[in-house]
Amino acid sequence: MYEVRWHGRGGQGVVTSSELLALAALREGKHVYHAPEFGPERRGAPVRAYTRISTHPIELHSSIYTPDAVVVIDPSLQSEVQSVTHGLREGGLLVVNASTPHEGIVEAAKKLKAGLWFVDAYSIAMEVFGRPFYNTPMLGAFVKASGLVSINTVLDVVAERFGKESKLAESNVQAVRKAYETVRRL
Amino acid sequence: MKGKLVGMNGDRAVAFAAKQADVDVISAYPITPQTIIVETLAEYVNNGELNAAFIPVESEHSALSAAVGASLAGARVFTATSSQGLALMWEILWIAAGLRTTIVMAMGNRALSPNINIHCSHDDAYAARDTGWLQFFAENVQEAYDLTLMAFRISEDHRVLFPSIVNLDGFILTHATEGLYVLDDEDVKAFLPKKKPVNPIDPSKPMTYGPLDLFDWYMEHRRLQYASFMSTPPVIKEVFEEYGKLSGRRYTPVKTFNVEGAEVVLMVLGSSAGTVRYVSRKLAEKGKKVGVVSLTQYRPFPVRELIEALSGASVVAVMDRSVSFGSPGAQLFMDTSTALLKAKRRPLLFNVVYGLGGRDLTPGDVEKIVMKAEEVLRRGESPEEPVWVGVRGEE
Amino acid sequence: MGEARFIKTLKEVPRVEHFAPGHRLCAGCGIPQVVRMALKAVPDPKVVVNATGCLEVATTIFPYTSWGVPWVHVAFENAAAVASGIESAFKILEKKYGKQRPKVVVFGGDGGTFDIGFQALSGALERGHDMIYICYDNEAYMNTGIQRSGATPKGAHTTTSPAGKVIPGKQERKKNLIEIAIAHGIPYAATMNPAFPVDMYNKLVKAASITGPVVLHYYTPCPTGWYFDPSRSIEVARLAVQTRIWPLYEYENGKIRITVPVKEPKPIEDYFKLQGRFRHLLEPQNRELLEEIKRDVENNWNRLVKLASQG
Amino acid sequence: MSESIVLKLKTWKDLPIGGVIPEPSTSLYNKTGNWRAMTPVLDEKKCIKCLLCWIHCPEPAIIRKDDDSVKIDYDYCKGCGICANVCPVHAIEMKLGV
Repeated sequence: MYEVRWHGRGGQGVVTSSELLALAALREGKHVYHAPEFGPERRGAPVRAYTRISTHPIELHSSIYTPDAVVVIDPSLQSEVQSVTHGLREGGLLVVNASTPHEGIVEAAKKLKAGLWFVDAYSIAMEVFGRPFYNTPMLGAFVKASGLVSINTVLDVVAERFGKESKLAESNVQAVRKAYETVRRL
Repeated sequence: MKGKLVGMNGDRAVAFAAKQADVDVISAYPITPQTIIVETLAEYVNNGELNAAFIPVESEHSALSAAVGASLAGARVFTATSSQGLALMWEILWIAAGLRTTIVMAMGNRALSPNINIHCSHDDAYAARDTGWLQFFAENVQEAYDLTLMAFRISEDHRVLFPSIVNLDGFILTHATEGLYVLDDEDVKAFLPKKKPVNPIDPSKPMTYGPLDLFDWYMEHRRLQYASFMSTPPVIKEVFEEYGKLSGRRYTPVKTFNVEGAEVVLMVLGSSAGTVRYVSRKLAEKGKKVGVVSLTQYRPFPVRELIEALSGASVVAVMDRSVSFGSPGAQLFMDTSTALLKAKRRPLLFNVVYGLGGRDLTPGDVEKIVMKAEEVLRRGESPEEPVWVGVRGEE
Repeated sequence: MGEARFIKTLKEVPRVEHFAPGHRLCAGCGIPQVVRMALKAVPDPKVVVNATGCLEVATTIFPYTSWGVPWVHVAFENAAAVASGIESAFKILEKKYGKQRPKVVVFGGDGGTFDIGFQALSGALERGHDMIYICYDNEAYMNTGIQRSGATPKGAHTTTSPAGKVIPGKQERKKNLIEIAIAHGIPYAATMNPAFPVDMYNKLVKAASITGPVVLHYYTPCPTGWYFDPSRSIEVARLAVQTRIWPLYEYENGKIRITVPVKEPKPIEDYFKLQGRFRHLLEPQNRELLEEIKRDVENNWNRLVKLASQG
Repeated sequence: MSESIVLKLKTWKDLPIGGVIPEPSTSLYNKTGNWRAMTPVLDEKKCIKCLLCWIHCPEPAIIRKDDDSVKIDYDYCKGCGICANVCPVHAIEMKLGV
């Protein structure tokens, strides 16, 4: 079983990233559980989402406390090192939205022997959407960093999700691909 | 597994089932965490994917009232609610059942106020327990979908004619995406043909619905309703079996896991059943046997099946996602205790209160409950009050 | 059954009865007149929804029913919601399966309409369901034994607004149901009174011809709750109109029309002295309150006349 | 009406489901004429067939005949006296007993 925890802010599509990952894994024959963790938070509040992926049926319905991977969708949340790395398994994976990762994160990753990946999702989003939409680029980055699902499956799922407005589908596909291609391991 | 594998959250899965059931009338008022259900159905209707009347009522009280009217008129009717909405409907719950409507209602289980909370408790489900509605609990998104379809079939069966509630845990299932197999429309159609209403409103056969009963007939009407309600389990079983043949997914009123030879058994409702079973598997790897019993059918309470499931245990921890103030235990505990009075051999029973208002039930919590059960067994005595798990201030 | 026609005399009122005797309403009750009329004026097929109240309890004591048409009671505060469900169901069943669609007629007392059922009524009017909502207003909760409601007129004695030594009856005004209903943008609304049966019949006929929500407000004399002799029900009702306390008017297509003009109103005292609920108002110490009520009645009438003249 | 539910009900097993009264107008079995203290008596010769008593009767216990003359149905008349009161020609008189 592989567990991913997503960190972002309300309105950034954190829940969508997590769900799209789950849907892609589902399509590749895996069992999945995706759940948002939110209360009445509005735009801007820190929110989390969980994705659980397994080759066996998933019965566990609790939150995720010891994730195999953490994805930080909002660059400003990098500095909340304690909160975002909490419970991350040793040798796990950290994927952050940054042109250069925050030193606290770098240090934490070292301590945990975690792979630290970073991508400049801000520039990608501004280029593709003209607005800071990070969720699909960070999904692309995670897919590359984890190798958990194939990029083609993810692109299909993303295209379908935004399919009603084909332009939106196109730009999201582009954003995923760009992030997939430019994400780097520190 | 028959059908198509898709990924949906619990709310959407329920809405999709209602659409496949080709409901005629949806009467509902939004309330978190159920809202996605009615939003999805409104979308289906407005996009022409579902030929139904969507009544956007001004309150839950009216939601159920309109549903009662529509059901009496002969329509297949669906609604959904949660928590405070259920509380506002409460008066009409009794009437919907007594008038023998066949409404199917999804309930995104949520804690009752105060303090106001939008997350999962089973307060709402329990509040409906005496009202004459059939009640089912889904453990995951697949079950939420399956049970919604089966609920229509069961409720509308002429040997039943009672409304149904399909419970799914707020957020944990309503907002959680899982893979599920959905049936082909054609299969659903065959399983669930057009509703054949009994005594529908018909100007050519005028009847009086919901008259006044004084002391001379009220009790006889209740006697009849009781007898009818208590005769529904064989039909439920029959529908479970038929659906099993159709879908490849077998349902039983009581679900058991590892109970054979287990001294310790944990009993639970809803999505927590999966979490408890997960822990039970882990413990089994370490050579410890812990049984898990959960209910798919909550009302009528499956007494006989439950006695059978629990008869081998030495101690049973009955887990309630609720509190009952001043009662000898929370609601599932009281039901279970009473049911076991009819058993030849009774295990030690104690009550666990957990997960209120969405408090997560972690695998660690479950292990604590197992340890507590072992302690009860050692002492040979149950604690007088429920054991609170996962709350600050208790070990 | 075809369209009902407007009438000029009582001879033209259809003989058919869908409301049977043997019910347990009080001797002299003013409710059945509107029920009989509505069931005659609204063409078949039709279905009746009834809120909890005098009419409901007294006409359907199991196994005895006075109703010759389908009749549904669910609870007190939700008649308009139940009717919404029935109407919507028949609409879709007609569309999907060609089932015949009956007209939905709702009866609610003033408690079930002005107060506890107000929200459900407002919702149904806003959603535009095709129904005739008839409020039989006996100006208090008579079913539970004469407690004040939002429809109880100023000055009236009820058991929860007693004519006491310090506070002489209800101090607040009656809600204006018709204007509240009109504010929802409904197509038709009207007041009715049993002493004017031809006017009542024609309003019911018009209501039945209209698609959409209609609100009819029916004056319901109550010998038990108003403390008058049962034989004088119609007399009391007539006086309510003749004193301008209960103006008979209708609202249609944005226009108000007074259907029974009252050129020279009778003294309000004539109306009050017939009824025990108002008799204390004629005592000297309550003169001020009486004058206030008279002013209210006059202002309301003048306002209506002005609205009607605006055409 | 010989098979009316009113006559058939013995135990709870005889009840129709849902608490309905499955046939119309069964209150005809409930003769409210025994509520009556005062009795309206009609002088047919005085009747002008105006139908006011018919329209205002709350039961209804005034039978409208083909020629619009009327008859009082004492099985159901509760003796409220509205008919006597509304009659423009005083053709109906309220009498004690009868």
